[in-house]
Amino acid sequence: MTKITPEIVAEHGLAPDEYEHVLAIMGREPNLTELGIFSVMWSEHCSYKSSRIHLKKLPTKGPQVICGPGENAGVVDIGDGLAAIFKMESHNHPSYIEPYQGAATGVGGILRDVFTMGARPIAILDPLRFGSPEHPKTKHLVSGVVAGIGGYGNCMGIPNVGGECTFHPAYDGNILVNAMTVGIAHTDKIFYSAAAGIGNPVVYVGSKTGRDGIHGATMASAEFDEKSEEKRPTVQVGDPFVEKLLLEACLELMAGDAIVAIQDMGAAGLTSSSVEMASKGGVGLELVLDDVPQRETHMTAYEMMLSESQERMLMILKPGREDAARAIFEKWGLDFAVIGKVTDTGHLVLKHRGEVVGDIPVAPLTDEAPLYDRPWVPTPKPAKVLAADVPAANDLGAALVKMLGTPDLCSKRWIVEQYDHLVGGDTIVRPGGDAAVVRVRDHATKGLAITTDCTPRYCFADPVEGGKQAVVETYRNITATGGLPLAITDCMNFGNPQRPNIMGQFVGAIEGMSEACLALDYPVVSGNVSLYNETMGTGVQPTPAIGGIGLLEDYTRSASIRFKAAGETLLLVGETEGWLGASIYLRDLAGREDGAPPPVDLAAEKRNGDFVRGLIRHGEVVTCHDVADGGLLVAVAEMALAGGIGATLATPETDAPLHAFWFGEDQGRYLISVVVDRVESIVDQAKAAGVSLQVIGTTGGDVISVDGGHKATLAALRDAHEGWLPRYMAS
Amino acid sequence: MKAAVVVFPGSNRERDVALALKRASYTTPAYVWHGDTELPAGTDLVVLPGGFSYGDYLRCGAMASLSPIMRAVKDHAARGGHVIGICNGFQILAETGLVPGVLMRNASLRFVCRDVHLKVETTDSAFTGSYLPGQVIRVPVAHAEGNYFADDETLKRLEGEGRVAFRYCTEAGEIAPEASPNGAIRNIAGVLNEKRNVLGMMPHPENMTETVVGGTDGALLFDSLAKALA
Amino acid sequence: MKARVHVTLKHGVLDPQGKAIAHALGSLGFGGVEDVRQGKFLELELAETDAGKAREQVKAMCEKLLANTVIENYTIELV
Amino acid sequence: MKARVHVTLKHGVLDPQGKAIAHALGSLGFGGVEDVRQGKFLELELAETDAGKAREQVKAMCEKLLANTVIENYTIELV
Ligand SMILES: Nc1ncnc2c1ncn2[C@@H]1O[C@H](COP(=O)(O)OP(=O)(O)O)[C@@H](O)[C@H]1O
Ligand SMILES: [Mg+2]
Repeated sequence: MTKITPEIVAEHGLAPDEYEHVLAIMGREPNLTELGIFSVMWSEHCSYKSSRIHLKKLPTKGPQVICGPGENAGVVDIGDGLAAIFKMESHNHPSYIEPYQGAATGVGGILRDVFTMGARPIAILDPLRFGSPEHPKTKHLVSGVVAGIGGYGNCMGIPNVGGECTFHPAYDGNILVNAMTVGIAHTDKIFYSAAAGIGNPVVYVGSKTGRDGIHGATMASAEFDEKSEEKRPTVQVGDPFVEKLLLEACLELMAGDAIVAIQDMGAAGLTSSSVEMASKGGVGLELVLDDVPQRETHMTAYEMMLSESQERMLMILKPGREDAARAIFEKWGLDFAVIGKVTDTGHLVLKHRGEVVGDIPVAPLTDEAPLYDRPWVPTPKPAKVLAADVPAANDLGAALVKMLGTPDLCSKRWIVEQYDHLVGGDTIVRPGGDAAVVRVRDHATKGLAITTDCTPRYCFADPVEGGKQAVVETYRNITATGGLPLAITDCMNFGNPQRPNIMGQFVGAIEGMSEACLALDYPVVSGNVSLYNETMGTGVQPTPAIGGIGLLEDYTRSASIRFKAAGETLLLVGETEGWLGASIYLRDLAGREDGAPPPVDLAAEKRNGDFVRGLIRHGEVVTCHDVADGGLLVAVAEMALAGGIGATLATPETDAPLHAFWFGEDQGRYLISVVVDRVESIVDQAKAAGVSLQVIGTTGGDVISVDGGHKATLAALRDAHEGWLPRYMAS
Repeated sequence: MKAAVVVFPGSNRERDVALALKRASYTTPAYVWHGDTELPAGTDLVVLPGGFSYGDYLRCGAMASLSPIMRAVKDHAARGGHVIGICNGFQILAETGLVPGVLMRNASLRFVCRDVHLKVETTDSAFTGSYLPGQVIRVPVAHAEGNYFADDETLKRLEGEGRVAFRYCTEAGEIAPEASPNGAIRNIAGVLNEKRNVLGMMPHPENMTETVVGGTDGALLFDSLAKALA
Repeated sequence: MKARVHVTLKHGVLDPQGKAIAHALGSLGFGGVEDVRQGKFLELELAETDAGKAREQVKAMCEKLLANTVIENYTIELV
Repeated sequence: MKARVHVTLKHGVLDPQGKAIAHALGSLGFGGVEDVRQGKFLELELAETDAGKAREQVKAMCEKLLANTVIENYTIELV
């Protein structure tokens, strides 16, 4: 038996005092397999040891919440016996190492989190952050990540309807690849992961187990590897075809009542799934590892417990249901094996080749996982940038063309077209606007509005305001399609938490998010934390990606950003001060990355949001776009390009200089376009609601012009907007 | 019309097409498992739906074309029964030889999902009877391997016999190379077999049958079938 | 016994992947790549120990599934 | 000069395609297929006439583009 040396402990990422605690729990020295189990369960990824005390501050309750954080995904009531189940996850590091497979298996993982709860996935979204376009690796990473996400989701037949893609040198060595899935289930058919029923069979289904992704203990595991002529790759390869079969087989089994509990095998595979199921159920599990379906020969207990092979699930079945369940999985050509049973010992007991190779008390393994209140310092508040100090654009038209051709604002069509965003036939509002709208299957009228958002440059400048802004931007995007925002999931991507300033960013973002969620009745129901996104002391910009979902009671009453007709009046909802701090204009046109980000007024967000949503729901507005990155003029241009109709704009009375008025990124704003004879009534309604509303122009023509003098043709705008990404990728 | 939609492991647009058929014919099609050996009695139309049968591994459609049900599908076609293969279904038909040609990797080497325009090249079939000759329609594509290829002799026959059902075109109806999403030879998007009872096509008319999803140009194909096979 | 099967595109059949690879090599600065053709390479582990029978079997597999003989050629090696 | 490049998955890396092919062969009634691994096979037509230089070039192409060395191995033959 391998002697556990301090080196081996360190290889497993356990600190000396953490190992002391292992010894106390075990009452003896653990063997290598047991050490491996502690190491993964107590890793940052599984134990949330640096983030847990702060995550507790997020509001997670509300009448709509059926299941908040703690299960595989969050569950929200959408009425008529239906629930939306959703979550977001990161696959940052694997995607940097092997972009195609890393991104693909990220999608595979988040899909399993959702269908393991009984939901059929109806949408995928993928917020992505890459390094500078000039960085030598960026193009290769973009192309691989996008192909991988498409490769997996397309084969699964789940439409990919949204996400983000921005570029910044802070991500040169650490790209972010996040993926969100939304599914629909019946509220009386939701599956949880708590094991129960002493003696019940533990069943393994899906793909066979190989030596995929076993990291940490390279040295320790090397000695088990008889074929060590090549260094074993730690990346996992996904098989979306098998996952599609697994999805169909699981849903078929779930239609009956054979399942007591079910849990996907994600990170730390068999270990985390079995430990979590046992811990939630307050029971023990006994596993016979010889019965685990294996792809490779001579696998050790250590390898089986730590393997991250994809497309696998663990279930507890009711007694006597094994054969019926097996028939379903065999019909779909999948492995099915009874590998153990539920026990009353409270221990995870592993047997292999006739011997007990592991015996760990489950409760302390999970409950006594390390918990750190890491030192943190708040991010100093940056100074406000005065619009007058920022060089004005002499020609707003030319500036607009430049803005639309920047990497962050350009069209992401090159990406969207590689994703099947129409499969299922339920995509009502396609990607490229604000939220996507997807019809709820098997319901006559309901639709879901779904979006992901975050503005890392705001979070970097001021994590509290940035955290708030990420939440409200999802709220606005959902509202702009007519949806009522219900709840969010998040993916917290940060640098090294052991640096107090990074920890301060994390704490600040959580504070801002919490405040926004509370004010908007918009709780967090699931999420994920990805720390250590950092190479050689340079971390990513703090990126709390937020995924929001909202409900449309009637999907035929939705709005989209596309101008539908000429001669309509363009109205601006919300107030404009001309905020240029941390804006795209400041960064990409004026070459300055500084200043306080636009402040978020949560009361105004709610007031303006309720007003706009009401108009859409009453069928008074079908064209709406929220104003975000790039400001007002960029938003107008996006609406114009989507509809192929220009606009004639006139600057209303304002104290702001022109460039600040049109490119400032003040929050809480929407653009709507309405037929002329509705304007008066809408103005009156706004007054009554205390909402600021200004007429800013009229739709029509093939030019966007401001105050007569500043002009950009749609053709020039389209070329800049549509051209950048394909040209970059082909260069 | 009695329709049967074959479900292969990895099919993913079976429900989309079943709903489109139901909207057109007011009859719910039957789903048939690839491992079955018979079609439901009285089947008029067999649909091979879109998706990634067998993961599209080896060659798209290759493994599915050898499924037990395909023998019954071939018999059905030989008897004059109608068969439509859409996207992956077209790839399966090509692999079985029920329609000529092959579908290669898109010229861009990338998966492509977007609306395209198609010119209806023949209305002389049960699939296209409700369209106007030369009509330009808008429907989406979603595939990585839709680059149609056939040798010159085959192309000559196809064109000579009016068996090209659809070609990719511009919004104005021009058959230009840049209108093709995949590099298909002569912009071919769909072809008929010799007896005109089997159609293979890459685009997805089933995803364009309702105003609320963006248009109804695809509905006419199902309407054609419902009328012809009433 | 092991069979190694090469499946390649017939002459005259356009190879979009090969073309794209040649183009990509060009833009990576590799000059002098005049043509690239991409094929498949399959390694089959067979229970059969008789070379003659194994070859017959693999040939049947190629004809039936592994190659599309409309556009592809195949070769079989036994090792 | 011509280069033949084989790109194969490293030992232990899951090969979904090979697995699916093996399964399909089984259900077509070909017994005794114990394992299938699928790889890529590339034929490059090079302007270079010096074997040593050609090999160097192709090696660089493999490292940069043709193989994904995180999960794949490659071999080069010159003919
Ligand atoms: N940032 C967060 N906000 C809210 N909940 C979170 C967050 N991070 C993790 N959670 C919740 O903690 C639980 C465990 O998450 P995780 O370990 O990522 O799940 P998985 O095992 O599926 O990867 C999940 O219920 C998740 O929703
Ligand atoms: Mg999970």
